[in-house]
Amino acid sequence: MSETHDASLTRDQIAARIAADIPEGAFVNLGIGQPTLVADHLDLERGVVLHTENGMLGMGRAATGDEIDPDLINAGKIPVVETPGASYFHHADSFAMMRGGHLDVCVLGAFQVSVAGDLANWHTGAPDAIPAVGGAMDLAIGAKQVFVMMTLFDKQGGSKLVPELTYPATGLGCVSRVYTDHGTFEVGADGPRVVDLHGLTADELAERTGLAFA
Amino acid sequence: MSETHDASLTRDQIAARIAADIPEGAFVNLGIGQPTLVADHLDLERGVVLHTENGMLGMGRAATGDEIDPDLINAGKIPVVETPGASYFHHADSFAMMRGGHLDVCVLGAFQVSVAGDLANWHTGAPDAIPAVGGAMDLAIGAKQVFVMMTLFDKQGGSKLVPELTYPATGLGCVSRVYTDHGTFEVGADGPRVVDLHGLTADELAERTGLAFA
Amino acid sequence: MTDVIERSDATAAADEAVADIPDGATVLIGGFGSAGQPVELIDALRRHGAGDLTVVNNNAGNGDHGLALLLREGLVRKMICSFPRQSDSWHFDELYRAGRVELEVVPQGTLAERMRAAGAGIGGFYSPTGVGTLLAEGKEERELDGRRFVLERPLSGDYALVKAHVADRMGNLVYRRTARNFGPVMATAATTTVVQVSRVVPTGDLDPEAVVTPSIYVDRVVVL
Amino acid sequence: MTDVIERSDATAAADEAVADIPDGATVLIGGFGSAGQPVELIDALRRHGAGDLTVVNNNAGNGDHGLALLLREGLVRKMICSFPRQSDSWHFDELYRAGRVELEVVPQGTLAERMRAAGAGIGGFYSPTGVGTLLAEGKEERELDGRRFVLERPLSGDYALVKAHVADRMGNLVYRRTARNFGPVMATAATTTVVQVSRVVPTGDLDPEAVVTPSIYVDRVVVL
Repeated sequence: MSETHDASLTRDQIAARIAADIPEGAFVNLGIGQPTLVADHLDLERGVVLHTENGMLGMGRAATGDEIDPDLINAGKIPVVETPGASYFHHADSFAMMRGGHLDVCVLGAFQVSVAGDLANWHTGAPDAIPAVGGAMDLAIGAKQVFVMMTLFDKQGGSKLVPELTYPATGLGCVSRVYTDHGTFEVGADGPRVVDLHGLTADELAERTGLAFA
Repeated sequence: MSETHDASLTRDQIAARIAADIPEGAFVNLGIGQPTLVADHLDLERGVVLHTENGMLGMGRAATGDEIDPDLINAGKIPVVETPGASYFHHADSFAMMRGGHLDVCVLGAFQVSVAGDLANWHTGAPDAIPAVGGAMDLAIGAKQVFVMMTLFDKQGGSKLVPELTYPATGLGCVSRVYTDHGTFEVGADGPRVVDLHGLTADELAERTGLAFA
Repeated sequence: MTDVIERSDATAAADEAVADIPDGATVLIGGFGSAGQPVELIDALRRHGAGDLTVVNNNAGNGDHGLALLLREGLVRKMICSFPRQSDSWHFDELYRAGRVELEVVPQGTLAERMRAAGAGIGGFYSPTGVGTLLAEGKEERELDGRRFVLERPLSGDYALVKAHVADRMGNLVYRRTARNFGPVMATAATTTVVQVSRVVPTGDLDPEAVVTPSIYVDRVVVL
Repeated sequence: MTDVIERSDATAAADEAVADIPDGATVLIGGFGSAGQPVELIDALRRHGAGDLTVVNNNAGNGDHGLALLLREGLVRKMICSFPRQSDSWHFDELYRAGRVELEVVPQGTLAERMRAAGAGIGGFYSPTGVGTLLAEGKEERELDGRRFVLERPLSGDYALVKAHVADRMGNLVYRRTARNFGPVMATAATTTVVQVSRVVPTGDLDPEAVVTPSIYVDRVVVL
């Protein structure tokens, strides 16, 4: 069922891959950091509307030069612009929108995702780390679909797609798809399924992750 | 401690009596029906701000002639006008304001008030009555002070200030003062206390209500 | 994404806006008295004829129009409202006394907050309203920090019928004065929100600071 | 009623606005990063010198200004926030590692909703956020309609320090863009709400449909 491509994907290619799966007219939250790259590949003219947790629908691209307004920032505290049809609301209303399941898609980074769709992206579990969660737990459980964008392997070569989380959880059973440099995977109740592979054969995938894919 | 006056008060005099106890700058809800008469005796220039449960602060007097706008009504569904500094909000925000204890004073009518401050004003208990509560229970428990405006006696001459409610409760221990044609009474944990009497001596009061006043 | 339904025939537009409401649906209907009541959508729902409905509205119909006629036609199985009994609620009164309509009376603020909870993904909340009264019977009661509360549950709808003032083409809404009332809350609490407006303006014409209902909550806009 | 504090000396005005905040107070401070952060009021609070404070803010100070300096001065006993750790939160980090400040980490939406609950008279609410995580430890968990929730409790303040854009003389407020963030919620959740604005306009000059924080929630306005 899966396609295999020769080369692994760059970060930008993963972002484009995700953007291609976001339907016309969707309401989307891109969290902070890497997933915000997805915005560069979305045609906002096509009607995709970006939400930012700090109280805005209709967020546009990063602001430059005279456009920069310290009162208009995204969740990563980077100045952005407003698109036509935007609206502002306070934090309780913004998170009601998230928690209430009104966003169609949310894209998050991750330390680990389990085959059941559990997400770890807020805490490494290191005993001396200062815990900081922000809006990650609200986003994890709130959107209709949660996409994760990450590399498949960590710097030591270990798989970040795991049978069970070893890092502290952000949310349980909440991730639907994982987009990585080496492939796209569905996770959840039916176990992991390969959607596509890049620069890795199915056998290599099974060996390096230690997982059985459908 | 109490003053005694010769004549009982008219409905309009009770309204004026209540208005005199509402401090400058207070945020006030006058419910529906009789208590709305209090508005005629409030100097809105003095900074008293009226709240109406259907989503407005800064409600003014009843609208007349060309002022009538079907989109601008009070809780009794009567057209009203807007005062400078008014604001509109939706129902959840309006009742959050009430339930959250932000209103200084609320004035309600009553079938009965108990000496402990329990209020009955929504249901006669008649088995064939169609129950209808509206915002009464929210108002009863929400304001910093709940004033009741009523006649002291019902049409059969029975006291509406009672040792214990016999009608279904609207709220428990919520009333602080009861303003009637025959006098003003404090109720609550310390039992009933006479503030003033009108057209009734203390002895007559005790006899006709069957209550012991402080 | 929001569909904007525009037709020269307003009746046909209203009919199209409610055409997929099935029998047995829970329909949240905005309005406090006649302010904010989406009368034309209610009339369309009546013509459509879906029955066995659960209707949530502050009242239970007034006079001989709108919700009152929906009730008279026997399309409503259950009313959830705060204040059914009014001087002109004769159609509801008659059905209720004949045992032909169910009634759930909810304090007005609890009604609004239960829908807000549904829209906000809250599983339940503890309210001080109604404690110790008939309307708390059968509800879990709990003392928290020395005060008594009852547990209230979210109330969601399959459809919301809402009247706003102006929409833009994306579905952002502003309301007019006290006609705002339940509309913004109901829009968040329904799977499909249908809004009648006086006017649709180009996207970008509404002040982003003054939008009351963001487009994400609006599925259909119809100019009536 | 709202006091409007106007002085030719803005520093003196800010000082006056926070002069009665006592040691041990819980202070809700608006802002998300620097957007909406009432820096001048925070600086006044630091000069005022009240200590042993519990501070609620989304973050735990950035760089060498505002909340970061309040922390550095040792005036904060406890921070309640969603995201303390940032690239420039060095003052907090140092105090925290030295055990000189307590930390309660709350998911951002739960932080906002707990303050909303305090302002709305809600005794507690069941949230799906954080279920099965470290941040749900010690909280009551409950299944409702087949989904797991944790019980969250209201979070109120003795004072709120908020930055808005424009106030009228009665204390009605509008905000600017994403600087709105926590301000409107905190204003409802504090006993005394102190607001810094860029401008005060005559009562009646704000559009009643566009007021975000009604005057009932505002105790003091200071133009800074």
